[in-house]
Amino acid sequence: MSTIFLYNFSGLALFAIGLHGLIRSSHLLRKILAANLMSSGIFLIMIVGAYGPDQALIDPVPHAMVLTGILVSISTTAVALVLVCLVQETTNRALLLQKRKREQRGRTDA
Amino acid sequence: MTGQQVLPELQVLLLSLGPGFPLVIALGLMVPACRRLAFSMVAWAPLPALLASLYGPSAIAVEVPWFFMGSLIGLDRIGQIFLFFTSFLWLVAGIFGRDYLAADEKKYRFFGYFLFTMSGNFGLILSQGVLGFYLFFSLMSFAAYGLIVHHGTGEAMRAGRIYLGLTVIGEVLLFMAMLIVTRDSGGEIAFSAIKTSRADTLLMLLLFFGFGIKAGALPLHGWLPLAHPVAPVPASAVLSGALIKAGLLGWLRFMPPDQAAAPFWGEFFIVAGFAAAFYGVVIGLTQVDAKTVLAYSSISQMGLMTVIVGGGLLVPDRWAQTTLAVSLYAMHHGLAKGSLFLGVGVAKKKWTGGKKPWWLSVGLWLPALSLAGLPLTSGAIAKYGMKEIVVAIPEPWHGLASFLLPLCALATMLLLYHGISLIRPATGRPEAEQGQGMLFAWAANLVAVAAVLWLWPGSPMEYDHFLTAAALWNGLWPAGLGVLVAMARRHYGRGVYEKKALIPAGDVMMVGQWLEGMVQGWPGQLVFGKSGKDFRPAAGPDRETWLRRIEPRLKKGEKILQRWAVVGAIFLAVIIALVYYFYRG
Amino acid sequence: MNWGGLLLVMILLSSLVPGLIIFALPEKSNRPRTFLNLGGAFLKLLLILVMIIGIYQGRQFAVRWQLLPGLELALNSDPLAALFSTLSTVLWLLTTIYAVGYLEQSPNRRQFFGYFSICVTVTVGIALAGNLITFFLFYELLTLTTYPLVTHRGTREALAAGRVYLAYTLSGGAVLLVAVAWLQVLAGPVAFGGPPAAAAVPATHELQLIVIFFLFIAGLGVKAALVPLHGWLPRAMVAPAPVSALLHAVAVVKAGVFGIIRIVHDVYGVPFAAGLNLLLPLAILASLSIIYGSLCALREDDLKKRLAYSTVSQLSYIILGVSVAGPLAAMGGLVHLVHQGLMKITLFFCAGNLAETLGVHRISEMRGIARRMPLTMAAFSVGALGMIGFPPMAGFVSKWYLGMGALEADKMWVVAILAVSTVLNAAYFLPILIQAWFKPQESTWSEQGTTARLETHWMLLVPPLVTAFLVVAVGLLANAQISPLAWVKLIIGLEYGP
Amino acid sequence: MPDTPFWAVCLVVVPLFFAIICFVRSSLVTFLGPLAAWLNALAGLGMTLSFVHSGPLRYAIGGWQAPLGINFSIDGLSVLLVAMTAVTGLSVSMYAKGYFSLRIGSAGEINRHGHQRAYFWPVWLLLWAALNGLFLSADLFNIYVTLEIIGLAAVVLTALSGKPAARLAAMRYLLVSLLGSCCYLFGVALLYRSYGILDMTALSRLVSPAPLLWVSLALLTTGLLLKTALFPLHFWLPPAHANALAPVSAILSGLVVKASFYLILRLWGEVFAQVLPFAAYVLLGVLGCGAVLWGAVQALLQKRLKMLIAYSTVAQLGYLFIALPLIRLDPGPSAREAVILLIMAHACAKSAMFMAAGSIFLKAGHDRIDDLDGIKEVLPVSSFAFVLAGVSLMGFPPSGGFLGKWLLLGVSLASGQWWWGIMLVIGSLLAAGYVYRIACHLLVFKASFSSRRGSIPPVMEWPAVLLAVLAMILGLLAGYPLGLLEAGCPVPIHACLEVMP
Repeated sequence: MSTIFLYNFSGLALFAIGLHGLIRSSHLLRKILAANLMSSGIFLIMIVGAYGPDQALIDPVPHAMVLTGILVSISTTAVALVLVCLVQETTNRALLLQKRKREQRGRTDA
Repeated sequence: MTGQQVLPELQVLLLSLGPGFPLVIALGLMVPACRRLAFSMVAWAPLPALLASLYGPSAIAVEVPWFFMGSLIGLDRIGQIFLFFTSFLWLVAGIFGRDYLAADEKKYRFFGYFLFTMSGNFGLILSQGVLGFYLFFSLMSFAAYGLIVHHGTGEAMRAGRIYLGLTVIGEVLLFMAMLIVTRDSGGEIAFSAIKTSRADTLLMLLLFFGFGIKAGALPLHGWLPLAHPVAPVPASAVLSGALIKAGLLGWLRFMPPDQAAAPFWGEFFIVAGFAAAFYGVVIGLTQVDAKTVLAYSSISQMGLMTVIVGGGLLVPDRWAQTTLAVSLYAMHHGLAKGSLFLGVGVAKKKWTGGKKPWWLSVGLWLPALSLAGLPLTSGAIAKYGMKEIVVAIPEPWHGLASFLLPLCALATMLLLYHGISLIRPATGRPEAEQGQGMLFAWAANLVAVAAVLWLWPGSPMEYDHFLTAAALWNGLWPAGLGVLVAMARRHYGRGVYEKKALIPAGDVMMVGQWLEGMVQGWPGQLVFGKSGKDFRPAAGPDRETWLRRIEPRLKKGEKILQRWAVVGAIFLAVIIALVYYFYRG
Repeated sequence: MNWGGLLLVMILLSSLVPGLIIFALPEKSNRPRTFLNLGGAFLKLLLILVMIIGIYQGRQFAVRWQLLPGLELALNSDPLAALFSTLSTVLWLLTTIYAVGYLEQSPNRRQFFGYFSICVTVTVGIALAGNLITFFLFYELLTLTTYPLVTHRGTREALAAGRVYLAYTLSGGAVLLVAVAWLQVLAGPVAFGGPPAAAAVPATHELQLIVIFFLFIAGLGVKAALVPLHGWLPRAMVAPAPVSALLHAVAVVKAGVFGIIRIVHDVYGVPFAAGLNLLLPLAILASLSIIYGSLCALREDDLKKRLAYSTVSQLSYIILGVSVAGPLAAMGGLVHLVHQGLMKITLFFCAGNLAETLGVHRISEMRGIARRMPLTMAAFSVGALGMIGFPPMAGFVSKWYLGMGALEADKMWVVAILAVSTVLNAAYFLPILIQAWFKPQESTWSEQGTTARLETHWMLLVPPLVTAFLVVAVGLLANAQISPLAWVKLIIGLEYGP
Repeated sequence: MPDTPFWAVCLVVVPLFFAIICFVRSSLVTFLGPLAAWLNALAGLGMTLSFVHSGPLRYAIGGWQAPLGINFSIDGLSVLLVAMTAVTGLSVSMYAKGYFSLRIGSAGEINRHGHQRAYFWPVWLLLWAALNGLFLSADLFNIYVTLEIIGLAAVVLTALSGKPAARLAAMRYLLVSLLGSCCYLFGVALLYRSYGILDMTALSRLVSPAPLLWVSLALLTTGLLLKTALFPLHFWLPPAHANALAPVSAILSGLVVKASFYLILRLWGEVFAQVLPFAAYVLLGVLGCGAVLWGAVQALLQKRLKMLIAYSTVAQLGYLFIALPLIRLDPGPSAREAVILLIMAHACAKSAMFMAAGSIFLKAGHDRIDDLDGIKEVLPVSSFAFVLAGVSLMGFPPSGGFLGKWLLLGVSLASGQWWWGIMLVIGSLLAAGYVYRIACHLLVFKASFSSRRGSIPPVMEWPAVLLAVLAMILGLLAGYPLGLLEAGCPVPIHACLEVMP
């Protein structure tokens, strides 16, 4: 039983680290990495959930969900990276800090 | 002269022609196209009313349902008397005015208002219903303003403003009185059917002051001495001759002869009457302008009539006789005062300076003596009618009245002498030629003054009693004594009273001026704030003001919410809050 | 949709459709636009006459449209509705003629006439509303359609006035919404025709009913210009003359007063309202605004502002009449609804004439103006004397019945209020007449090109003369069969029984 | 007449198919895009008609039963929202057709429009398919997938306009959407751990109060709140909606934001309604009140037209959240009906507003509110549409917004908790404040108005007017759509319960 608990706990830890990274870090790439960490944490928890008490009976549904989840997070990361390049192109620094915003103030129009 | 029974439609036509005909001519005056034709007929406007008063049947009332919430027109005994002398006076004034104002460029406007006032006057005499009476009473009062301010000078405007103010207050008091009367008589508006309960002090007060303003009752008489000097002569003749009598008629109409004696109100009227009589004379003597003096004499004469009405209230069963006596006295006073005013006008136009021509002094002295009640004049007859009422009233007032009445006659003589002596010759070049209309009108009026009460069917005329020595002496000594005292006063007091009136005309109006000053002065500012400034109630919520103040804080709030750290914190806070509420629930 | 219902819908459409077409037409098409307007006006008048005849014969027209199970829009033609809709239609016809003359060369007329027609549709909708929710719907739409008319000129003050107007009317509408919803919760859907709905509410909710009543008064009071809520009316005088004539003398302000009449008569019923002694505070509020309105009018030098404040005080006559529980006072109040409309629209027409032809806005500039514009000033004088309550005019008739009703309910202080306000009316109207008729001209006026023959454009002159004639005719022929007074007696007869 | 499942599948497959073709053959996009839009709308219409005909239905795609297969549960609520998406989507598509083929402004702008058109249509059709999928799908994981697609497509559309502000806003939007989805997924995972089933109707029977359930629900809800931009978490919405292209803003504000609120409505209104304590609803209600006040006040402060409209979205969402406690309080259906009405009315009105604002921006060259005096002469139809949409947003009778507000007010007064009702009334007053701040400039007349050459084609102006009019008369026609709502109570699903415990 302790391994099940260990896996769950590590999944939770991954989620927490990812959450902290996403919120606190200021560099865009760090945020994207943190997001991936969070989703992998969740996948770990889901997979662990698939194993019933007696090792024999494995529930296939979480596996299907995790597969779809991985697909989704890949495509999200792809879009995120493209956006980082676009932001980089216009603001020549991939930071999403508030002071970055203040410099933009002058040229914002719809 | 009781008219024979005439078809109702014809009666309605005849009676409605009274007020109707002047209206038609007035409208004709307004339309420039037929202005000239209308002007030529102005003088004959009162003719139908005069004919109606002479030939109309003595007591008929005709219902006209569609006109203004249902109104009645009719001619009763006192109505006939009032209608006769009013229409006669308007006729004389009209003829006189046409010549008097021939040169005046605003004469169309003057005669427009002249005709409106005339129609109002006739209407209120003819109407037998409360509403009709009030309608024509208001028409007459408001139209008279046009007569007063005709010359447009500063004092004319001021007199007009005061007159209008008092008239509006009078209208409002009458409005309330009429409401109460109609409610008391169960929604009935015909004079014959209304019941005014004498016990209702509010109603009686409203009636006394409502009509008192018009009839020159003491505290509210201020407009009379101010209006007469500024108004052109024909206008002031009609003003004092016919207009103020409307107040008297109002009292008679609104206090029908129900049985409950009202001792308090009888005394109130008598006291008010005598007060007005003597007050008028005392103030009149201090004046320097002839027309003002005549105005004050009108006030005092109206005081006398108020006394008679008071008498009638004290002795309700003699009410019919009282109304007759008062109406006759009113008729005589109207015509006499009218001729005096016209006399002043004639003097101004025809007297070219030097000694007063003989015909002018005769024309002036005849009505004056008649007013003072000299025997063998119609004035004496009118006064005799009054004495019969005085005899009937209960003891305390009988003695007082019989003592004061001769004194009044003396005072009147005194005042009239003073007035006549103040009449001045024409200053500018007198237009001698076309004054004939004026002279004719004046003369006709004088004849009427002399003869009217002799010929009038109903007047209390027993020759035998009239010619007794006592009656002759009673009539003679007040007039004679009055003339002697006046001569003495003129001889010794020469020059003192000539220049400036000790008390400004319209004495009580000084209070009004003080009040007006107050409103403009600091109390007014206090109450109304700066006058003329745009009085701004609570200004609507202007977006600029309150939003501008808190805008920077709001913008900063939004900035804080944008930071990721804050977002993360809020994010966790929401999760924890939800879990907490799930548990607690 | 039976034949009667179709008639009611046709009455509404007869001004809505022209309005929409006017929006579609280009700006320059004046002639078709005028034709549309006048055609719509005459058609509506005709249809309303048909309705009145129907009501005389005792028929009842109604149409229902269900939104949701508990909620339906209803129009029905009871005599009170006929009274108000006839007044609005007649005056709309005259104001359209006036507006066409008034806005001869000005720009942006398409928007003006479009919203003008829709606004009258909404006013007639308010009159014909069969239940509370329909009344509320049209009441709110009135705010919407009148805003562009108030800010028609587009100047800074017009926009500021528009903003104030919106602030007042929208918050009034919000308060009214809460009241209507709350009453619907307590008493279910509230219809106007049948027995008063509020009376059927169980006694336990009495306190709530009282609160709801005062919410109603607050909500409707904004448009009825009751004193604390009247701030928008004088400021809305920046609108062009036809707007202030029709809207701020008849349509908008009367909608508020009409609402209060509906609430007191149809929703609560006078006996029930008197039972909860709601009517006394209403009467006191009305008296307060009568006196305060007149006092403010005394101090205004701008002519239209003075007329606006006089509207504030005159409207409360109607509310006073309704709140004095008694058939005669109600009769006085209701007939004043029509009379005040006629008199006030005459005054606004004349004020508009003076402003348009001579550029005169302030009373101090009006000395001797009667010589230059005799007919306009004659109409103005008729209206002003009528407002004071000079006997043959309409104003006297309503004051007479108000007085009688007050005495019948032996409320002497109401008669005193009437007296004081009559004096105040005279105090602020007579000086204008005296200045115009009796004083020589002092200030120079800017002649804005008028035809030599008449004193001003005929379209500007005819409407005030017609309404002035109506003011006198309504007063003189008050007892006649077809006068508004006779119609009001019919209404009160239904309301109070024989 | 094909039956409901056919239309359900069409709703998802047709936009996907055309999205792919448009992406591959970008030259055909000008023709295929609008065609796809019309087909989508037809499919929506077909679905509604067959739903009226045959009533609610559960459909397992391809015969695969739950839990592995994808189930569609079609009931009144989902059909109405699909219909709303169809109508709004069609109008926005027509607007976009005109918008991208416009010849106004500098040459650079014009060819950029050509480039944007190539990417707009495929992504928009993808978004449309995901929306339809979300409204119809029955189980939570399926919803996660569609939610994710919507998020991504919306981000791409926002970034399409290419301006730096738009890109930054898109980046922030993406990160927020990522955070929201991860939380949502975590919640779904925990739910699956405790109940082993993700089908909503099945869950509503099995669920019982347990600590794990509270945590998963908290995560689920917070993820959705972030995506719906409820008051404290609304920071990403205004820049994203304001800086996007006009048709994109209309889509974002009108439809995308509604998707996540639909989920909250489903979870809190139906699935977990019996279990959740009332205090939790009050929390959401209070946040809703905050949203109404904060959004309105911020809107009053804005100087730019599209920022003001974006903040008005934040405020109007507050309305929907105020309705949640009222749904719980109200025994009858009127609170649910009110929420649906508010959603539909807001969708129509807001997209009409954004479309009109887009035309105004293109014609005037700027969207500073105070300089818009006299645009009425140049763009009469668009300014009329804007004012009409604004009026229905304010909740003026006879608009759908008014009827929703009226019903909610009735429920709140009947239930005794009158403060929700008063909050609604204050909210609509504030809405009147910011709408008339613009309307007073749009209605006023000014002889000269400096505008850019070139005229706005009618295909851009009339969809806005039609939507605004629809929002305005939604109140009058409310009987029909709400009738649908009643017919569609969810179908009992004991049929497919043979799965593992």
